[in-house]
Amino acid sequence: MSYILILIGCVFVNNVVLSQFMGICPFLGVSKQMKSSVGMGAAVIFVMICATAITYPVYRLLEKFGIEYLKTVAFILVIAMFVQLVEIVMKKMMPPLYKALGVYLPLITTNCAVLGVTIGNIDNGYNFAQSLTNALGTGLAFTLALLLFSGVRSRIENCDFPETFKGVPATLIAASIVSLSFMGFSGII
Amino acid sequence: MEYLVPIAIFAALGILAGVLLTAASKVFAVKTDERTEAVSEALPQVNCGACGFSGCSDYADAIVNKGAECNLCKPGGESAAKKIAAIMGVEVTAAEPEVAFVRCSGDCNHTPHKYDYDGVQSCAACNRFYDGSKLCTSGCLGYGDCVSVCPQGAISIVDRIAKIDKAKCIGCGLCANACPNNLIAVRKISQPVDICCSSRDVGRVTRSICPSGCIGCKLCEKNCEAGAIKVENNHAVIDYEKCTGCGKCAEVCKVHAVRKIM
Amino acid sequence: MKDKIMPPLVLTMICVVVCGLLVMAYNATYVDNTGVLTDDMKAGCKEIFGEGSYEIMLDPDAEEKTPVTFDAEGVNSIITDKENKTCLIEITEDGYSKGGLHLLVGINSEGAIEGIYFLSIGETPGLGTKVQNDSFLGQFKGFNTETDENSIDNVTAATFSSKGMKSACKKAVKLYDEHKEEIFNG
Amino acid sequence: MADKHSNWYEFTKGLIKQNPTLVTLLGMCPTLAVTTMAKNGIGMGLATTFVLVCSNLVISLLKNVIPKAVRLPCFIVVIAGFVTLIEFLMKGYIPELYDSLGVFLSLITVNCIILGRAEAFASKNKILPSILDGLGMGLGFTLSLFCMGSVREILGTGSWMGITIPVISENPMTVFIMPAGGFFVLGCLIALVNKIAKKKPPQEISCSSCPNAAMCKGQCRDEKEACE
Repeated sequence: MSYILILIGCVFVNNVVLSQFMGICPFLGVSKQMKSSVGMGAAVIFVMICATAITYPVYRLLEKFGIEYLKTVAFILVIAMFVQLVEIVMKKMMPPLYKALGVYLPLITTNCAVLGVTIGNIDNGYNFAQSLTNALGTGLAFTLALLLFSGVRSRIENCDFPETFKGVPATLIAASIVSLSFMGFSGII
Repeated sequence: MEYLVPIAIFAALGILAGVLLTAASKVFAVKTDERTEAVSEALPQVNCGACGFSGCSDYADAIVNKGAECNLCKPGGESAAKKIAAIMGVEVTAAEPEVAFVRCSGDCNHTPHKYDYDGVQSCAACNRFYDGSKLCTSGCLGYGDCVSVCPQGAISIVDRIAKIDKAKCIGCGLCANACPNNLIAVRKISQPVDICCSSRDVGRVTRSICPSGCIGCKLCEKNCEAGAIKVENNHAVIDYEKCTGCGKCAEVCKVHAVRKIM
Repeated sequence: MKDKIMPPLVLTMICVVVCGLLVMAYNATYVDNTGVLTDDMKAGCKEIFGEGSYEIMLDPDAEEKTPVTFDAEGVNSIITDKENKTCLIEITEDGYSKGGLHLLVGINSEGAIEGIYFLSIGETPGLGTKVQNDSFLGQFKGFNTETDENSIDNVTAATFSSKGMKSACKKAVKLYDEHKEEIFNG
Repeated sequence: MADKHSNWYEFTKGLIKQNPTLVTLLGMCPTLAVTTMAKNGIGMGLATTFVLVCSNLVISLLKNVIPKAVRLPCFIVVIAGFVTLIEFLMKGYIPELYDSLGVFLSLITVNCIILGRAEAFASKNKILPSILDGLGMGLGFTLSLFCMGSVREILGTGSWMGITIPVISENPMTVFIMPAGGFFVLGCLIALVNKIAKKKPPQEISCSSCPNAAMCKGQCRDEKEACE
């Protein structure tokens, strides 16, 4: 499949947050402000691409010895190691960048979308270039949903909700409407 | 034995991860002075910015490296100041704890409303609309901008006016800069008297709007021996250095704008 | 020095122990059923064609049991019943989710579909799983190479799953048509 | 965190008071994705409970052995080990549940509840409280998944655990099976819990239940949002 098709497929058709339901925990937690959403989005894209780059050879190694069933443990170990490594290096090399993005890095290890992408690459049988595009697409989709949502959310804070619906319930209902609109894209691929 | 191969692979992965992480944490160790760590442990991590630095870690860094004062942390108060002084080995004058106070008493049975406000539920928004929904343009609007900002949840809206619970308030001052009419003043706990009004209108106008507003009649100024209280542009102002805490002004004030707080 | 050695050692020890346990568990639970007529498949054959002596077509020259698939895409194995000339094709097809439809397509002697049995379904429960109701499966009876697939109307709100089902049946019928002789006297 | 709570409190707090999905808002991904049917909800809930209890047990056993530098990888490898174990068991013995859960079974490893409880609780307390806490949290999670699953199944397909409900099954609202329905039902459920608990809605999620509190040390608080 051409790469553009994968990209469009990831961002619009099955958006990782709105229709595949991955990465909702950070999505609800961080999308309160535009600034933190941009930070989180950039960090997620970076980690997703590098995680795919690392897990691809690891999977080939597992496949050669016929133990694919251990892929979950291997993947998550590699991802956790990578995220912690990036955090240490960033703390030393780029303190200002660490101040802005650093706090979101540990959140990414527990982000379902990252592991979801790596396993998705394996299930769809993508080759190396295709899985990188898939990772980029999913990262963009996550950031798009996050930005879209921080806008919606800052509006929600101000308008008058019944007491029990304030805060997260209102956000979830807004999310359901946005995901309804995203379903409109489902036919194009 | 087909156990061997997976175990070998995973052992290699484990060693790789372990070595990389420990090496990285050694090589890229940021030389944080362990005192900064200890000081930031002592701080209450409220990140309110009352000390003038952006958050507790910044303040801890300033104390250790730039020699900032140890008692600037209002929420931490005495305990934090003592602990930091112990860590830094510096003698510290204990800063007196400060508490926020709303200088307005125009609740809904005092001040009538100009219009029914049904827009965005925030004082800042309401204030932009003909200077607030209350007749008194510099009074408390009661839509809780300060409530949503307060990290300790010390403020509550009681019949459309903000009330601050002195026990919970840590004096961080976040509510003071959230209030569009700047009604909230962070003042030392020991000050006995305060003015529960901030309107600068002329006496005749204030009397028509709010029964407990300060009309600038200078009664308090005449009766205060220490001369601590003065009326400047129709509004009583207290100079706390001179104030002896006798409370004469509170008794004399006919409209109860000046009140005993203790 | 101690805190230089301990972390990698502990991490490796945990990885090794976890991996050892998992390999043991895997060998205990994994049963290799390639080229074996599992009783789930037998139940399927009986449901479509009733009693009969079914066996899986195995590649004669390969040493351990690799089922004959004429390397048609998605086909796992072919089961034949020599007496009454019927054949069932085990096929995996993607519906809405990857490899969601795992079916047994029963083809009678005239080359038309007699019935379909679901070995497993990974479609969205409640939506995709509705392709299993008889109202939809009934339309496939008598489906052969000539029938135009648009004559079968999809299940509402499960377009992907219905399309997957149709393409699976088309593949099965086409495969049967091309390799009919080899299947029965091979 | 090792204050002297009775064991019974450890167990019950996970059920309602600190229900992982509806109160502390953790583990949202499986809650939305898998609850198209009540049966799947229970399946996923029990699988998560099994992993949660075992990983809490092992982590509270190893808590003094694991050095600080490699704490997160060790926790995650232990959790991933148990998840793969439950994957084998399910694939072997309950294959159709294994198929319908799909990729989300292996995504339990990154489920925020498990790492959250491991980091916030198991690594600081003794074994018995950790197990009870894991059990409580797991059952609370299963409870909320079951409610979500039944609401979505009844409204979405007009059947419940196999029993078809006469009126709704003629014209079911299939939107509830779709992702949009998931968000909506979860939002209403959380609002309902707020109503029942009659407390302020969970604006501020305390650091105690956040899986990364130890590392972030409250830094993310300076932007005044939940440290999720």
